[in-house]
Amino acid sequence: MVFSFIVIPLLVAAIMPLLGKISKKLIPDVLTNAALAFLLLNSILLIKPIFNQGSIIQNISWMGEKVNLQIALDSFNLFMLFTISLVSLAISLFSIDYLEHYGHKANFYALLLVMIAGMNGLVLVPDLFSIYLFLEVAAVASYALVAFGLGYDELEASFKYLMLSAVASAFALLSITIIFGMTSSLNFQDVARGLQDLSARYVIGVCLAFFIMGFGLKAALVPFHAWLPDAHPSAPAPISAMLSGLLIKVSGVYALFRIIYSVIGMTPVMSQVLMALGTISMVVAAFLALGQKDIKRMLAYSSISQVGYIVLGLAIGTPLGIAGGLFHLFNHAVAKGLLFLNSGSIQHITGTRNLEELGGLGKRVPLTAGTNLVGSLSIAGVPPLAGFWSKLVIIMALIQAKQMGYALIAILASILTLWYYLLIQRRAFFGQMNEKWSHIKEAPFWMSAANVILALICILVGIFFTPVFKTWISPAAEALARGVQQVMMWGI
Amino acid sequence: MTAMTLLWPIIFPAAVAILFFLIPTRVRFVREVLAVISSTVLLYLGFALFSLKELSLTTNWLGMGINFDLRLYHFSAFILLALSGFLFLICLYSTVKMKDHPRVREYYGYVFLAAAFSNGAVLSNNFILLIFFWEALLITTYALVTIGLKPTSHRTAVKSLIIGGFCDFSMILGIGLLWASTGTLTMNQVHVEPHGLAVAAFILMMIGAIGKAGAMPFHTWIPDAALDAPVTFMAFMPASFEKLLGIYLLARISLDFFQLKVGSSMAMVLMIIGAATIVLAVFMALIQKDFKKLLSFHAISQVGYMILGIGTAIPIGIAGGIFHMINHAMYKTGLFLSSGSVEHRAGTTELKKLGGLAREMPWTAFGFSVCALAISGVWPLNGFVSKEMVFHGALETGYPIFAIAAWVGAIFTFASFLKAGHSVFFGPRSTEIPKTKESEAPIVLPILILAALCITFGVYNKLPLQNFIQPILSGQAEAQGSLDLTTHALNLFNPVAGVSILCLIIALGIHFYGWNRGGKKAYLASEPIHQLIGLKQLYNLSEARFFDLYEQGVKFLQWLARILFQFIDRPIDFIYEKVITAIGRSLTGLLQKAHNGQYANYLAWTIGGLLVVIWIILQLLR
Amino acid sequence: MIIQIILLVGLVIFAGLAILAKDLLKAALSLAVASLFLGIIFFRLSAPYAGVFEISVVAGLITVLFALTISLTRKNDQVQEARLVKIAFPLFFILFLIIDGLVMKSLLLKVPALPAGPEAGTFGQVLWKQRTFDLIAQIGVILAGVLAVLALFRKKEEDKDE
Amino acid sequence: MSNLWFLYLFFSALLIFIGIYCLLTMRNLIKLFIAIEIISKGVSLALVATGAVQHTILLAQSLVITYIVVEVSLVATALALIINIYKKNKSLDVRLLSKLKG
Repeated sequence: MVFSFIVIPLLVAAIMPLLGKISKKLIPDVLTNAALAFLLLNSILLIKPIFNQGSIIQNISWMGEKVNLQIALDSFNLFMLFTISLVSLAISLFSIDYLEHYGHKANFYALLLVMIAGMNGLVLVPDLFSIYLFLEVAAVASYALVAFGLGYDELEASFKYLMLSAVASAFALLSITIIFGMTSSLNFQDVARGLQDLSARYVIGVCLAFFIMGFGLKAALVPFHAWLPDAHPSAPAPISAMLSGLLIKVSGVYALFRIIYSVIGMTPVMSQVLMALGTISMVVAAFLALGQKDIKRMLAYSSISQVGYIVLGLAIGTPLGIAGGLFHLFNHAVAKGLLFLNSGSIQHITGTRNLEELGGLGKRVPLTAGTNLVGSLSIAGVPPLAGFWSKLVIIMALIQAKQMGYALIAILASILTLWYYLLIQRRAFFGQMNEKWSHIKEAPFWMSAANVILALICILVGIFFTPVFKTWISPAAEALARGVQQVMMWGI
Repeated sequence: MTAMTLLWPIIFPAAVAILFFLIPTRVRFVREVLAVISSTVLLYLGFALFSLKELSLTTNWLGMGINFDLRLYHFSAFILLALSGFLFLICLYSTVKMKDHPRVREYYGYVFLAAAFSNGAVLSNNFILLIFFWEALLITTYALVTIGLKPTSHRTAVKSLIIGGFCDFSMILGIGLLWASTGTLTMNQVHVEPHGLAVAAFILMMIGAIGKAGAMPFHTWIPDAALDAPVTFMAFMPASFEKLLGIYLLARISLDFFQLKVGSSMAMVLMIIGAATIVLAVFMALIQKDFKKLLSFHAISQVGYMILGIGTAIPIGIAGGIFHMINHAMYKTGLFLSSGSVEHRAGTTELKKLGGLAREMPWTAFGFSVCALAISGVWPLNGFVSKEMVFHGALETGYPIFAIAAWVGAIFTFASFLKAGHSVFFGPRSTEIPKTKESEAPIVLPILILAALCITFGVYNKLPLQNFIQPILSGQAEAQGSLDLTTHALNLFNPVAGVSILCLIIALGIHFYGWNRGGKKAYLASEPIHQLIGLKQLYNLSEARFFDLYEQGVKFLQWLARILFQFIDRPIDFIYEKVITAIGRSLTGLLQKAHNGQYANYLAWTIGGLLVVIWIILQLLR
Repeated sequence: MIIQIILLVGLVIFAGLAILAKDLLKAALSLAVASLFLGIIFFRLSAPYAGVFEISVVAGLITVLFALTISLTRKNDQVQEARLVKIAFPLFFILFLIIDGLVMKSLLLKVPALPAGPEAGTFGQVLWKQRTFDLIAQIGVILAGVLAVLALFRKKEEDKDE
Repeated sequence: MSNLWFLYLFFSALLIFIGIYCLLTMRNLIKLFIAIEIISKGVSLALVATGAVQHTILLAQSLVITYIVVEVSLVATALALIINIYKKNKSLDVRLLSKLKG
């Protein structure tokens, strides 16, 4: 049942602080992982009905009363749901061991679950205002999670993140208000129909600009990105993975493109603006990543750069481009989740994240080094890993759309990406072994397990790229590409 | 045999590679046996597939014209056979040479992985598939260079990756352009008249192909790798596999996809690149002091002949280019392997320290000599035949300048190999090296096999030319033109061959002139005296003069070579190392400075960004 | 209408005071007064529940929270604001006033809108039946807020036991 | 769209401007957060005014109430953060929060 994606995490989160009093570790660990595993299973079970029906609209009545709990699920949402469930399960597995030295596991898991509930809700609701609301649910939880360590860096990063995203979501809500004013409705379907009848190009243009700022800040598009390189590295590693892997994509990319495709309708102007923004992010952040000494900060900048790729792909507007963007979204979620978790392993093992202090770890911690290599190469777009295919599809789509300039920049940026990922590899794992690290041990079981699972996904998706792409990504891309028509069909 | 057989050359080595990764490093023997057996199987597979000639496998894959499409025909079968042959020889050689290497486990894994990817690249009949295998080869190259375990290995590996990455990505762009203009991704359906957008596609794809083959200016990592990577890698990748693949693709591009016309601007581009590569790289080879580095510059120089041959767009030239490709792979692999044999026994490859090893290592010396004569184009070895064909082709285009460049290249190729052979195997026995003996059979055998092949392909040149090369060109001949490529293969009595032989004589003259004038006596006599105090300075002086005199005949050329080295080769390195890196760094610094951590600053960007976006959207809507 | 405009102007004035006041407590109180004005505006726009909420929650609860924070952080001296900021504020404010006025004037009657049908039912029905999902999201937000505060104010000593 | 709507939007834009001006120039963390509050007042004013003008006031009203709940939650989190920062820093100056950069 689709509704469980929102209710179960919220319920578990609500009882978690109480259970935390009884058992500090075991029950929160088991319960959280069980809940997330259930969600993953649930999302897999939903695949078949979605393929058969195309989309599911559920209206739920509550205690016999007819209430408006409408959930709309098409291949695009399902794709996002699956990504969220998969990555968050790996992250919570990782947390079992990682959170040992933070303490307060119950509280941590509760916040994590609220954030997941927020993201699931954001993905499922077909309503503009509800999108905003669930965005805030996930955001409030993420502010607290970024600051969870209560260190100086964490607090500073969290404060900046909060202040910037509060402004951004205010603008997004303002834009929703204007659309609400014009169409007198908030439901995707009605709004889409209303906007088709109205001819309000300029107003829609301004609304779009507000959306781009509001959701673009969540997605960390340059120049709205400045909070990310502070917030993501400061958070505990699982949260960095969560933020970089999922939150920026769900509350930024998903929300923006859902509204653009399914409500406003994609136009060439929007496509142009978004492609330019995506490209700027891609290039600027890649250069910034090159200069970093902190692994996590480098990864954070790389997230901005890769979100640039995703936005570039989605903004092309052709089915191939959307498919490439979505595929890259998935690959990046998995690989960046992996890399951030891995950086957590490194920090756990050595106590530092500074690339200049690390070196020659590869011999001592083969699992961590190997999974890091897989993740890095996947994001850098090296075959036969998953990231290569998605970048290739994006570049092909750009060429197909006759956007040679963008294709060229995308190619050059991917060389830059390769460059800084090789930098991590060389400094951290290969090269001269720093004497300090001659007695280190491999990361604990669950941390390594989470890394290995995600690395395997990177490899398997790369090798079985065809079935994955055909059965999984293409339908989602088609659902999105049909856009406004698809949404207007929902009610019928 | 069913079409599924085509999957074997890809899946089998990949599976073997995985097996290699799984075998622990401590287990010895098994690895070597497995390598030899599985490469033998591959060789058999190569022969079996070669006998089939025509086979294709098409599976619907991604839709949108992206199919899993493998196609075996005479050209790809020929390359496939050659690849598996070289793989076999190198495996045989590695059993001894790489036995005690600390990373031997990964070495074999990557070698077989590279073989799998190369086979895939040769067989693929769909551009996307080709890109996949082509790109994947970068990784194996990268990994194999790092296996050198020298301090600078990693740097060189990154260099190869970046340069290779650039070439590959430009190829992707070229393929994209081609796709945009033809609408198909199936390789044997693409035939384009080269004009308009297709010219750009051609140039971009050509960069991809010649970048893989290692032509100028994408060569700079190869000489570095000669010192930093294992010598088996040099024989494996830059000498044989990458040449075969790069030239194969170049031939496909210029014969199938674009149908190059004689004297067209694109053909000229190719010929200029070819000629420049021949001349510039050979000058650099001349002044090298290290055996392997010298060979690596020749590996670059010889690519020039192939590109020049294909660039002529005349059947005999193209055939010469392709024939030169296979010949080059043979003798250059042989040369690298013999340098490895020397390194194996003598422990060094510096020319200064080596000398007179022929007595102790007769088989290696013999193999080296045959290969060196072949690369220099001495009658009746295979190098002579293919170079003659390229000369003829170059002359027939009506631009004799290219033939002259090729001849100049031939002179100095021979001169530098005389120098190398003379100082390594012949001449006085070097005292710096302890007494040694011939390398083990698995090392010598591949060298001798290659030397024998060099002789066979030279003397019985009808065999390869009619069996391998002619079918490839069958579509290229003019309606009436005969396609007998063997007409002037070994003919000594025509003006072109005359000039070539004259070139060889000049080279011989240059060498012996220099050797006789300065060094002969001093070089022979000086070794025992070298140890005496007082005479040391004198010796040093004479040694300095020796080098001075040796190069006196080519003083001008040496100067020229230096200049070229400084101004042609180095700038490319300079651009790679200094300009790109520096620009990147300063841009990074600037951007990093902008992120000063102040909240107001970040908010200002956000608000500014919003205003700019609004403004742009309103402008665009107008 | 006039009253409405007076209220709006009052809202803006108190908002301005809230950021210009030197004393933080006064600033927080000005914010509360601004909320009060906003609540009355809501009320007059026939949104009585929203007005009540605005006055009780924002003017009441949030002001209390602000006051609490201010008293907790009062020990050391205040942060010195740049003097130019306050002098420049009226300048920028008037500038923006003009721009805002011009933009709004140019937009007058330019924004198309669909006519909405008359709303059926009562406020309660709309809130509970039409916007049920928002209630769930509210639960989520409240939960997130509570958990956030719990996480941020957890005792440090407890960490060491774990 | 009636003229009245633009009057309200005019004032709500003023409120948002005041908030952003404060965010850009002021240094006290609490002041900055007051500015966020002012921005959200502007947004809720726009929301209710839209409802009133479009005769969808019941809907707008429920939205605003939800929005106020979000606001409370945000305020609680932010003030908790500010208090924690104050404990670490002994100051409320935003300029000190620039350790993370580059």
